[in-house]
Amino acid sequence: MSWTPDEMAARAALDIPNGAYVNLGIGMPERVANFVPEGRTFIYHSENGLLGMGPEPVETERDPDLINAGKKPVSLNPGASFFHHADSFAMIRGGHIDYCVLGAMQVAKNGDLANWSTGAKDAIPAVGGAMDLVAGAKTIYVITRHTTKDGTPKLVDTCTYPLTGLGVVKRIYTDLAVVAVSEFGFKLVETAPGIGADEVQTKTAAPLT
Amino acid sequence: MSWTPDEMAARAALDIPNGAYVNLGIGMPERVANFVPEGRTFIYHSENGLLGMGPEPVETERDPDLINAGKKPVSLNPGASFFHHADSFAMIRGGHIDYCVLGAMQVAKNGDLANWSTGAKDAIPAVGGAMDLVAGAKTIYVITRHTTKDGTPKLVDTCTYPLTGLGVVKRIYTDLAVVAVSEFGFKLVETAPGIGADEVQTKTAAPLT
Amino acid sequence: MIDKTVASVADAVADTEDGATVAVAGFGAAGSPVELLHALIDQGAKKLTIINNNAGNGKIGLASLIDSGRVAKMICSFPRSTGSVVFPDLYRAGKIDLEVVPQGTLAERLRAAGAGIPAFYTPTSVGTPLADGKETRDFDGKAYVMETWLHADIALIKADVADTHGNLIYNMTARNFAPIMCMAATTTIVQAREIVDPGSINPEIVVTPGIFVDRVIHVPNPEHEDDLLRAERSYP
Amino acid sequence: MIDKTVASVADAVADTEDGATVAVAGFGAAGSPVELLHALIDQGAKKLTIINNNAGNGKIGLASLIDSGRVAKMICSFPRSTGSVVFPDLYRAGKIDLEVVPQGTLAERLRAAGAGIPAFYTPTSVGTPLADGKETRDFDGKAYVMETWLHADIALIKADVADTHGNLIYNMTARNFAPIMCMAATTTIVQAREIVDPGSINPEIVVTPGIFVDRVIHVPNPEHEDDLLRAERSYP
Repeated sequence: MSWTPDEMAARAALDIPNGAYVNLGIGMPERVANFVPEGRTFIYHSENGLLGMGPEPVETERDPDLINAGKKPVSLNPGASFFHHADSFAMIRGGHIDYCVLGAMQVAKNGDLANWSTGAKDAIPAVGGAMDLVAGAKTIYVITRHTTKDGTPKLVDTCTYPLTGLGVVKRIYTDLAVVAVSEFGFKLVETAPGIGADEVQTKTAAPLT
Repeated sequence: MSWTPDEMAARAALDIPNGAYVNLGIGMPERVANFVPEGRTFIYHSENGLLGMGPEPVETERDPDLINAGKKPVSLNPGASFFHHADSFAMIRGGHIDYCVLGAMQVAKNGDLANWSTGAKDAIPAVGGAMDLVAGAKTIYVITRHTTKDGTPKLVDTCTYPLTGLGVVKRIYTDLAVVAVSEFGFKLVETAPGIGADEVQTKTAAPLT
Repeated sequence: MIDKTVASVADAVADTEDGATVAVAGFGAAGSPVELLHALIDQGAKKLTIINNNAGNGKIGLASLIDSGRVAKMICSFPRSTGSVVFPDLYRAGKIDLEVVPQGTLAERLRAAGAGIPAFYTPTSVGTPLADGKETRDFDGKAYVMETWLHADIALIKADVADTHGNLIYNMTARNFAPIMCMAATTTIVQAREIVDPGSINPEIVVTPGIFVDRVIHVPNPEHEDDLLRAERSYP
Repeated sequence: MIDKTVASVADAVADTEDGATVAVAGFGAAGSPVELLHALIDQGAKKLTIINNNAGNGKIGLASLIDSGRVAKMICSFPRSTGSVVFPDLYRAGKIDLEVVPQGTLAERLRAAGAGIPAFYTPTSVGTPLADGKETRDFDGKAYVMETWLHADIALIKADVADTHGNLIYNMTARNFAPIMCMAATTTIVQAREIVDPGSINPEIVVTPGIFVDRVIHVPNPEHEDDLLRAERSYP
């Protein structure tokens, strides 16, 4: 039985230590905050200028000036701070963010990541902070379904989409497995209950060791 | 009759408009703050991280954590702000300081300034913020005696001391005269009462027009 | 006596010239200087280059300025967003130029302009299409891309409280790009919810020192772009 | 639960290694982390490289560390000062290295290290002896010098108030180099006059966010270098 998005997020959270400064990408990565293991505290960074970000507040406590990088209303945890964009990306580029969890279109066996553009001719190019995060955060994790909806592998030999960063991804948490990126390529760390290594390999477009 | 240091400072202050952001070097330039013309307000920047610096307070109101770039106790004017050193020098390097008034060892006819080192072999090199100020402030004025104590001209054809900056000085306020630096060299703007242009030229090691 | 206050948003933007580069603060709706943007629409300057993280939402504020055909070029990191229709249509029709810059590089280029740094090296975008044509260089065995400063002629800023010297504080994440845009612009124009006398803001908590601010306008009840979007308002 | 507090200044600097690069906050006496410096003297690490705007005053704090013969190199902008005797004597005797850096370049190099910028261009020092041997380059027809980032292994910082997450505020001009040294160091060690719970410092007025801080030590009545100098004290 493959993992649900919540289970994928929970599995990723297990690999983040107490006290880590964490930046969560928009979408599935945001769920990681719901599964912080007992006894650990993560401090969340939002690239629009907030450290110590808390969960989405109830409707009545929302403030349109207190939002995250996904432009959704958030709250403040004790110990929060505000700062401007250059300082926020100094935190990122300067290697002060311990973990960044992102979505992906493709991850290559050497850790190359493509997650900002399909390269389609009529697409409006839009990168946001993705390239800064992968270039700067100490450890990059990816949460993604193992394949696209039509079954095309997202873990590939070489990315065909435009890259976000070179050799940046350390681990990939999918609905089928946890895959590490090593100097020898993809390494199968763990599979979802009832999922065999063979099935994972079949759905991965590069060798798994 | 030559100008006193106070008169030199007062003359320089006349050439600074209302509302200017001003950085005053240590020593004679500091006196400019005592001669702000009626109806004008200058805002003083101190490179150690203070804008809106006020005068030296009375003994009982001194705080060792409230000092200027010369490490002397100062006070705060209304509208003051504190910031760190990188922001302070962003103000300087980024061209946000309107006027900087400095002392000089030598000024050349092309505006080159030497004011940080005699180049003596046993001297401990020490530059502080002088090179940043002359490279960054919009307008650089110099206040200095026209000659050294032994009569050697300080306004020269070419600086012999190590340079602080190239072509940076706009005007020089000495005990004898106000001298502008133009594309054609030194230009005599004004002389002290009873001082003739001939005397100023005699004591200047480059042509005055 | 120093007083940077200006009577109205119209007066504040009156001298905006055709072809000007305008840095517009805000990240999405937070910090968007709606009243100044609407004044700029009324003012009429054309062929503008706009620097903003996004490209406007709905049909108000920046999106409305773009919709009016007065923007020749956008410099931003993320011109797509759910409520953004104006920019995509013009872009696909070839009627507006776009320079996409990674968000942190955009921030650092503005800060560099404000700090007198003409160029710097960053690891961001190395090996990606956004580094095409840019100089790369190794430091300590790792590759970096050279990026250059990004100046603006004008910055339009929304602050929470200003004093008459232009010292500013902001409201929460509405701070975002404002402090570095104040630094990067030749003329920084600020709309503030409250204007106080110098000395009323604790010098320890000033976020933008007045040296980076040229004009301050009192807009006591600023419209929030978020509310306007929800109400599906448009301008003019 | 996150708690960066450490029991004592001795514990805080206990793992300092020989040959470490130590950024010491302070401009003259303001912001000098006297107790941490004295703990480092007691700790005994040798062959240190020290980054500080100056080179110590009298025979306490940084000057005392230098006097103990444990500093191999100073990186600073202004090693001369009226009360400074220790450094000049060692320097003239050829027993200590000196790298003189313009003050703004020193600040920017620290900030660059903290911000992941390996190099940048500055107009400061062009045409002077301090640009000798450095790469120069023209941008828009003007010459600039390339300068590189300056990392520290350890930063010793004096704050006014810290929370247990390491969020800091400072006292007036004692702020000076501290925020950028916090950013530039691998391990940032802070002595704070007061330590409070997270949430006690308004998020709008935090100067150094806790992400830049590793260890916080409570030093409730810090000695001010200015007072020690006036009293002609020495250490140890």
